[in-house]
Amino acid sequence: MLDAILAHYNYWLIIILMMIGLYIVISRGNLVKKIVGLNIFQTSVFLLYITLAKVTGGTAPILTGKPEIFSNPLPHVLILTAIVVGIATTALGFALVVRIRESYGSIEEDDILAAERAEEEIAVKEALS
Amino acid sequence: MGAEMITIVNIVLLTMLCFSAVAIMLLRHLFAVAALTGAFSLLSAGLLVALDAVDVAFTEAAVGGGISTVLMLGTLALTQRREHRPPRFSLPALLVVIATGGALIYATSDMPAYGDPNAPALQHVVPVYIEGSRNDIGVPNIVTSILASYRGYDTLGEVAVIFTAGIGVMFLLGRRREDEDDEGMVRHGPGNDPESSEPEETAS
Amino acid sequence: MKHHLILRVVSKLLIPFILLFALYVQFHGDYGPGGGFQAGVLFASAFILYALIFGVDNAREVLPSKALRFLVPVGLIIYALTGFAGIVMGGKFLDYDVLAQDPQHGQHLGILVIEFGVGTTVAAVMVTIFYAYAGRTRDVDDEDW
Amino acid sequence: MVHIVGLGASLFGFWLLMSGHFGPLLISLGGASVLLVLYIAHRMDLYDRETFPMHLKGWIFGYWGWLAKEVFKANIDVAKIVLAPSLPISPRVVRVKATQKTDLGMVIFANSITLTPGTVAVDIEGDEIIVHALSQELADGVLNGDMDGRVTALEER
Amino acid sequence: MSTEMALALTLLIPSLGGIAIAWAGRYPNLREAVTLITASVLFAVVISLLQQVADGGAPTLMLIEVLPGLPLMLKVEPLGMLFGCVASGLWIVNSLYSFGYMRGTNETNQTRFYICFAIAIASSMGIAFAGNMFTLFIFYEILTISTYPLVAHKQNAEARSGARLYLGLLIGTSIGFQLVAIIWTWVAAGTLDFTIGGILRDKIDPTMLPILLALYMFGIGKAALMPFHRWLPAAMVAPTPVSALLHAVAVVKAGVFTVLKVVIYIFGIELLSETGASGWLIWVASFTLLAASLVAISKDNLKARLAYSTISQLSYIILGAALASSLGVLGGALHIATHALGKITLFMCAGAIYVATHKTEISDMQGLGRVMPFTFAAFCIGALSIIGLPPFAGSWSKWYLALAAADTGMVLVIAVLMISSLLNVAYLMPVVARGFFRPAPAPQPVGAAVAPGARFGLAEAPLLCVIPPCLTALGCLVLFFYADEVVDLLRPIVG
Amino acid sequence: MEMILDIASGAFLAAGSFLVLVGTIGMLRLPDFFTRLHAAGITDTLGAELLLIGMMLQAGFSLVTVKLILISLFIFFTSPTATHAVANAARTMGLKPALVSDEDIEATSVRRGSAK
Amino acid sequence: MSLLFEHMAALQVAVPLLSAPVCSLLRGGRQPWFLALAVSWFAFFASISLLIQVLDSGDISYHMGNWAPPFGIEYRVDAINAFVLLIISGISAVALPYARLSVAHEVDPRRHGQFYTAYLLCLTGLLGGTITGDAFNIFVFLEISSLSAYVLVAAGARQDRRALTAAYNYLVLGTVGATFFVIGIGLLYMVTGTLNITDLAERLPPLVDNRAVQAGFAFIIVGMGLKLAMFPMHTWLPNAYTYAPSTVTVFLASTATKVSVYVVLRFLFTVFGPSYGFVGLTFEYIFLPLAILAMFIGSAAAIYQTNLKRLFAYSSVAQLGYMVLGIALGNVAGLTATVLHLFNHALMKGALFMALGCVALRIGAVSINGVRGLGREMPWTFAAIAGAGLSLIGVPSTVGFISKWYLILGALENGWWPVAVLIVASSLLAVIYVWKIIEAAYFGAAPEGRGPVSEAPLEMLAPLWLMVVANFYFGIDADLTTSVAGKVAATFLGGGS
Amino acid sequence: MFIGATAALLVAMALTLIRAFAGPTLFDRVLAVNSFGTKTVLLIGALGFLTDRPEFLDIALLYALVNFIGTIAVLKFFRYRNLGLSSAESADREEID
Ligand code: NA
Ligand code: NA
Repeated sequence: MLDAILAHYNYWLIIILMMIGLYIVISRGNLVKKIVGLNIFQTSVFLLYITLAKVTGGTAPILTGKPEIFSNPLPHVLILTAIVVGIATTALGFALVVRIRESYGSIEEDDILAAERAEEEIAVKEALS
Repeated sequence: MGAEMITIVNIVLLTMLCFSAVAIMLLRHLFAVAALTGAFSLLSAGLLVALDAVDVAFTEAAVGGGISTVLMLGTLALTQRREHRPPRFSLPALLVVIATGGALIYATSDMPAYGDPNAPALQHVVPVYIEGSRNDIGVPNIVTSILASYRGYDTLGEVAVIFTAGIGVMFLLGRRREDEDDEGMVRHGPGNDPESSEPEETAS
Repeated sequence: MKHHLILRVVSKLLIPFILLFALYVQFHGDYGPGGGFQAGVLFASAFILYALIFGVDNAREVLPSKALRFLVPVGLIIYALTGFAGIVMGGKFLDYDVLAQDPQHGQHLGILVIEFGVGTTVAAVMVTIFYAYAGRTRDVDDEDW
Repeated sequence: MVHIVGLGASLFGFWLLMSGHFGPLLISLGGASVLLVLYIAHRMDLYDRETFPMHLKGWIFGYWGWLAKEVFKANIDVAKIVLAPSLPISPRVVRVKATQKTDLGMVIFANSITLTPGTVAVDIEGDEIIVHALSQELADGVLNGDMDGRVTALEER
Repeated sequence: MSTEMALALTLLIPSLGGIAIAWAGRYPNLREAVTLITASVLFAVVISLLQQVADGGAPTLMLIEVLPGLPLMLKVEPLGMLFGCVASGLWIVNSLYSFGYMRGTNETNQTRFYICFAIAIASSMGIAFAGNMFTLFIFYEILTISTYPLVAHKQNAEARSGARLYLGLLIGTSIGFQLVAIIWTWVAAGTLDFTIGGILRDKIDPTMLPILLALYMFGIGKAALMPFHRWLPAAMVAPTPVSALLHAVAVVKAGVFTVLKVVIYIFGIELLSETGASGWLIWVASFTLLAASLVAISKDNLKARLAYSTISQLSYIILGAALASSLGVLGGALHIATHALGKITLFMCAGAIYVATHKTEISDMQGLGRVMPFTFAAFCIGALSIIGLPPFAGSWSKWYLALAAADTGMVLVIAVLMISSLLNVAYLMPVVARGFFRPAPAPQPVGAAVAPGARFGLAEAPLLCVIPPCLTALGCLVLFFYADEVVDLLRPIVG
Repeated sequence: MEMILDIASGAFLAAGSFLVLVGTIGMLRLPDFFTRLHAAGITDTLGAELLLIGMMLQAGFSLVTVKLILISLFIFFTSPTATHAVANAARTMGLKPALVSDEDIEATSVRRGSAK
Repeated sequence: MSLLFEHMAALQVAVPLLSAPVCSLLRGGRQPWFLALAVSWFAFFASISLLIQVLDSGDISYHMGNWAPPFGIEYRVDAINAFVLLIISGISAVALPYARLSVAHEVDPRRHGQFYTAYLLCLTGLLGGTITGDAFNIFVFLEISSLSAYVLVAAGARQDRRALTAAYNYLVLGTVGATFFVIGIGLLYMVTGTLNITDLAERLPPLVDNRAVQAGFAFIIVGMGLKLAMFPMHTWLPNAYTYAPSTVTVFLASTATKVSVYVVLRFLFTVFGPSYGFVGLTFEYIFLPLAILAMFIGSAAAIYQTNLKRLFAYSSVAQLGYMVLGIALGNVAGLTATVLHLFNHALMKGALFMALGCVALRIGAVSINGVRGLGREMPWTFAAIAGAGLSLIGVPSTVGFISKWYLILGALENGWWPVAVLIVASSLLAVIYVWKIIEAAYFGAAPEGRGPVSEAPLEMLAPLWLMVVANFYFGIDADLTTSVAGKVAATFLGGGS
Repeated sequence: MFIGATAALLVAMALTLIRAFAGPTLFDRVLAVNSFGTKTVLLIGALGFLTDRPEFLDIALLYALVNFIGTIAVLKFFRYRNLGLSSAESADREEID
């Protein structure tokens, strides 16, 4: 039992972190918060990858000339790419938030939805008339 | 001894990460959230160092702690600094999250143990990378060998992604060429009030 | 006038070293952590620091938007052309082995060039994004501030 | 010009120290990098006395030694305060006259104040530095003009 | 002209005609000349094929293989020939009538009307000559879609909702049931070719046959089997020539024609009679037959009454198929032609009455026969033919059906046929009776100023509205004497 | 020699660790933002530098030591600058120091107009 | 020349990839458009030559950087992804001639360079995600396409600000989807040590009972489900399609979700395989009900829409349901239907959204009210809507029919009668929403205040009609498409990799 | 020896984080996060020695840099509006908290 815990505690903590991030994405109505949640979610996925790359007693995968055990470098490479994708997404997301704020005067989902519903109702009324 | 300490470092840092995440969720002052997000990134980068992922740590610190914090601050400066609605409980969100977490926890039972030197992922492709980095490519940093050569095509895609973001942000927020060329006199930025010049900007 | 004196002076001292540190990271990715991407971000952050302290308009004079519009795609073009060079010189796409007299030199050259491309685009994109944010007129009312 | 050369030299030194690789490729890349940085620094208009403070001569090391001692003492003082169960603080805000002629000198003075625990330079107004201090004794350490005089002496070669 | 060429022309002529009509749209006379020429040429081509079929030939044209083993192909067989002749022949008559009617009522969008009409005829030809069920289905759908604008012609709310129901029921049943049946057949038999004796023998569990048959029967919405008959009365909002097209020329005929094709060539009469899979259909058809007649009696609107009459008459044909005997099938097939002639006569008369007097309700038509004698005479002949009295064509088809019922020992069916004939009398003859024998209420309605025969004290509709029904009434008479030839032509389909 | 270096390094590390902890405790214990600034200063100046010196002693004359020196220099320059920036921002935005006598507040009240 | 064909697999993606930064350097005017057009045509040519090559001489494997798989990234072209490449590049090749006027009308002229750059990036990403044989590379390229798609959708903000919120929601859900996909890939990597799809397929069979594999499967499917707008993860789609510029809607609706469907197919059948217990269970207990719900709820929602773009967007949700249903059937006919429908649905929606773009060019927003009586004023445009609408319904002689034919065949093959009935029943819902438009356009009275409207320009009508004709041509002569799709389906089911 | 330093740093980081969570003003948080960053730099240094790979100090240097720029950025962006307005003192108060 203790072995199982020691073997996987990292994963579990990361999963909790992941769940917090995802919860923020889904439950928060503030558009900035949502993106922050997305970042937390993604970061925890990065950590999951890196955790699985870790080798006990291993070192960073940089050759030193000495024979050494290295942690798995491939997940590092993948996550480097994923981080870049993440920052690209974040940049675009924030840019959209800025534009939304300019158009709607708010970055709260409730306000925006209310504004859109009002517009929609007008359109439907026009369609029915 | 060192290994056990690393384990403790892992646990402590991960716990701190979780608390930071909760704090980010609960805080409504968005600038405070930005500051904590920066701390969150630095923390995770510290964890990455502890996990031997130095290149990733380097990147996460530069990106998470630096660029994305600055971006978020820029966004807040252009939008608002407070979350208007108090945090409220969302059952659907909780269900989705529990399902996701449940699936992952289900998966962990068959995952290789943390730090297992016999994990399948270490046996298959990686040894070739390590040898290749030494002999074929001659670059000590194995991550660089893989990133730039073995999986250089992924990295090309990654640059395209960054390029996309650049084009996208320019598309969405960039000033129009005309504005720049013809109305170069217009001062931009918040606090664009002719009455009050900003000392920071007129310094030097 | 002396309002930001400390920040100004300290930044002036730091910025050249940050820039050089970025270039160091750019060219030492083979030996330690770092590489084009990280270097690009660092390079950009030096400009961001400059813009934070001295204002975006001054930063734009140092690194004009026109130059950025050129630099943003150029890095990616360098990278992609390296790929095509592999084809033209008789290998596969992104094959560095054929770029120099022997495969290992080819690999070194290839990695150096593509990392340079990465760094260029990343730095340019980061600064571009920062300019876009910091330089944007706020056309909404100030109520929320 | 002297600033450019000086900055260039220190940048190149920085490169060599950081690099630890002295092959022709990396050395020439280092050279090119330094040139690029110098060009950007030129565009940023960074070449002045502040960027490469070579007018401060050798005195600076002497000052650093003195400052290290002050910092050490102040650290002990503040640590005592923090650890004392009664938390004996009496915070105050004081204005300190700065006699330096150059911006750099004033910045060195202000940062020295801040570096010394117990006092923080909060603002600079004219030739006065506004300092928040944790107690009157710590404030006195700044108000007595010792530090100010030493920094000013740095300027006057 | 090669056979294949002729076959291709049956599709091409009306299609090209449609394009020519569109091109000539601005010049009504030219447009109508094009329509008439197209119709005539088409009829000539169809007749040219008739001879070959009568000689036992089966002209075939492979268009394209859509999916492996599933070609679009045309193949002429006697039943299709009969339908082809009816549709193309009546198009000529109906066109003439349309010229009169459409001008007489100053309808808008006449060009669209003629184009859609031409496409509808083209698809009817496709249905008639389809070589497999798949090809038939495609043209069946094109027919539905091309007639939709005709039904919605008036573009008012009533027309739109009627057309909606029309389209909804026809497309709905065809996709919802018929297509499923077709795919099922394909899965079971591996082919959809029309083959004498059917393609399903030993291919499908006999207990499933009734279900498949039901999918087909209800899926062929154009046959208006209850409860999927509502589209037909709903489509009555359309101008009368359209009603004629729907009821006589193309649409419902395409429906019952498809029913016969399915029974004969997909299931095979023998398979049905051996397994009794069509037993239930006899009763549904019988019910539809009687119920529709009863509803017809209750309708005062002449076109509505005729519409329910059609529903009822279609069930004769379905009944013929359901009996699963040669005689029944022959009777049903023959009824396609006889009912077509009779019903088009009735509709054209109804339209003529409307053009001349703007009357639609039977109760308003008292004494009209005296001022519109030709119209009412034609109506009378059509009615008698539908009722099944000699010497009019309708009597033959009913005769064959009765024989078939007797053959298969369905006494009850004979009774149904008798009762229904009585009901036919009950809903059709009062119209004639009112027109001729009831005095007209004063003041006398005044017909169109230019109405021909006005100087004889008549108030007939324009000539082009009167002559066509007279021609088809004559046809009812003529066909009575040539029914044997038609039956001979059809004989091969029952083996 | 080795052992002397080790002992010295250990002493520096221990002292640094102690000061870092003290600074942190101060950040928690002290009553307001301005007083906490001083506690943070303990960590950032002597605490950090002592720890870095401890590490330098372990590393000996090597690239590592060079980089440690660079880090300590960097902290030496940026830490007071950052502290000043935070303090200055707080003051400019009108945050009042606690427990400071009235005339002190008077003397240092924000003079927005003149600051520009 | 032989060099060209030898490297065609790489060039298929590398040329558009290189052209994107080049496009951003162009000066504006017509140049960016022209470059995008030329590149699209090249990509189309490349995809045709790849398909021919694959059909003639078997799968192509191209090793990026000359590193042998599984160490380097491999491009692996087989019949299915060659087919999908053809769809993407073909649609792009037709959409771009159409794009010029439409984009000029809907997008700020000063942003055309950036617009076409984003378009090229989107094209690159879709092509790259399709052609690659590396699981992680799929993620990278799909993110290129997704990020550029967010930008392209947001480009509609000039017409309607809701484009911004649509793009934002698309971004959030798309990123969650991508992250799920990455989690899934990570779990598979963890237990197999490889990212190469072929290699994964070989190493997975002994690990069927491994829970990490099962969870990885679930994450990949859910992640891609989000990207392909699988019901109930479709919420981003309607608004994104509605408020994007017309050309973007044409392109995205015809290609983007298709690539995600392809990826799902690839994982279901090449990497995993229906013989794995958990895959089979997914078919029957997850895909089947979700597909049916999608078919009905999507269509039902479409019926109630007044905005025509959103109407067809909801219809896309339903149509994606058909594709998922084909997978759920799990037999050759069903899978053939799915693969066919990738192509067929691209043709239908391409044509429909192009037609709506023509309408938008003339009257602005496209509402059911706005198009009343337009049938006579824009006869060609509305004839195209009618034709493509028939295809959407699934009327015989259109491509829509062919897809449904195979779907029903597949359902019957399994003996799933009710499913066959439901398929046709849902087509009937399509009749309703398509006819709503036809009726309004042809039999409705023009709204007051609308002046005379002229027909769309030939430059836009010609591509539109090319698509409409294709709807009928491939509906009547379905031999080519069905043989490719059938081959693909048989390969998938005939023993996995 | 480095274990002790690491442990002390971890404790200090956790305590600093508490201040960052607790605030109460934004400046308290920024100060805490900045101090937290310095401690992270030290932790990375210590970890390098702990794992016998001390050559990763580049990362520590980068951290110090990012930490500095981040702090400046928060303050700079936060101050934007207040430079223009002087009347709303009470509003400031609320914002700062
Ligand atoms: Na690297
Ligand atoms: Na201090």
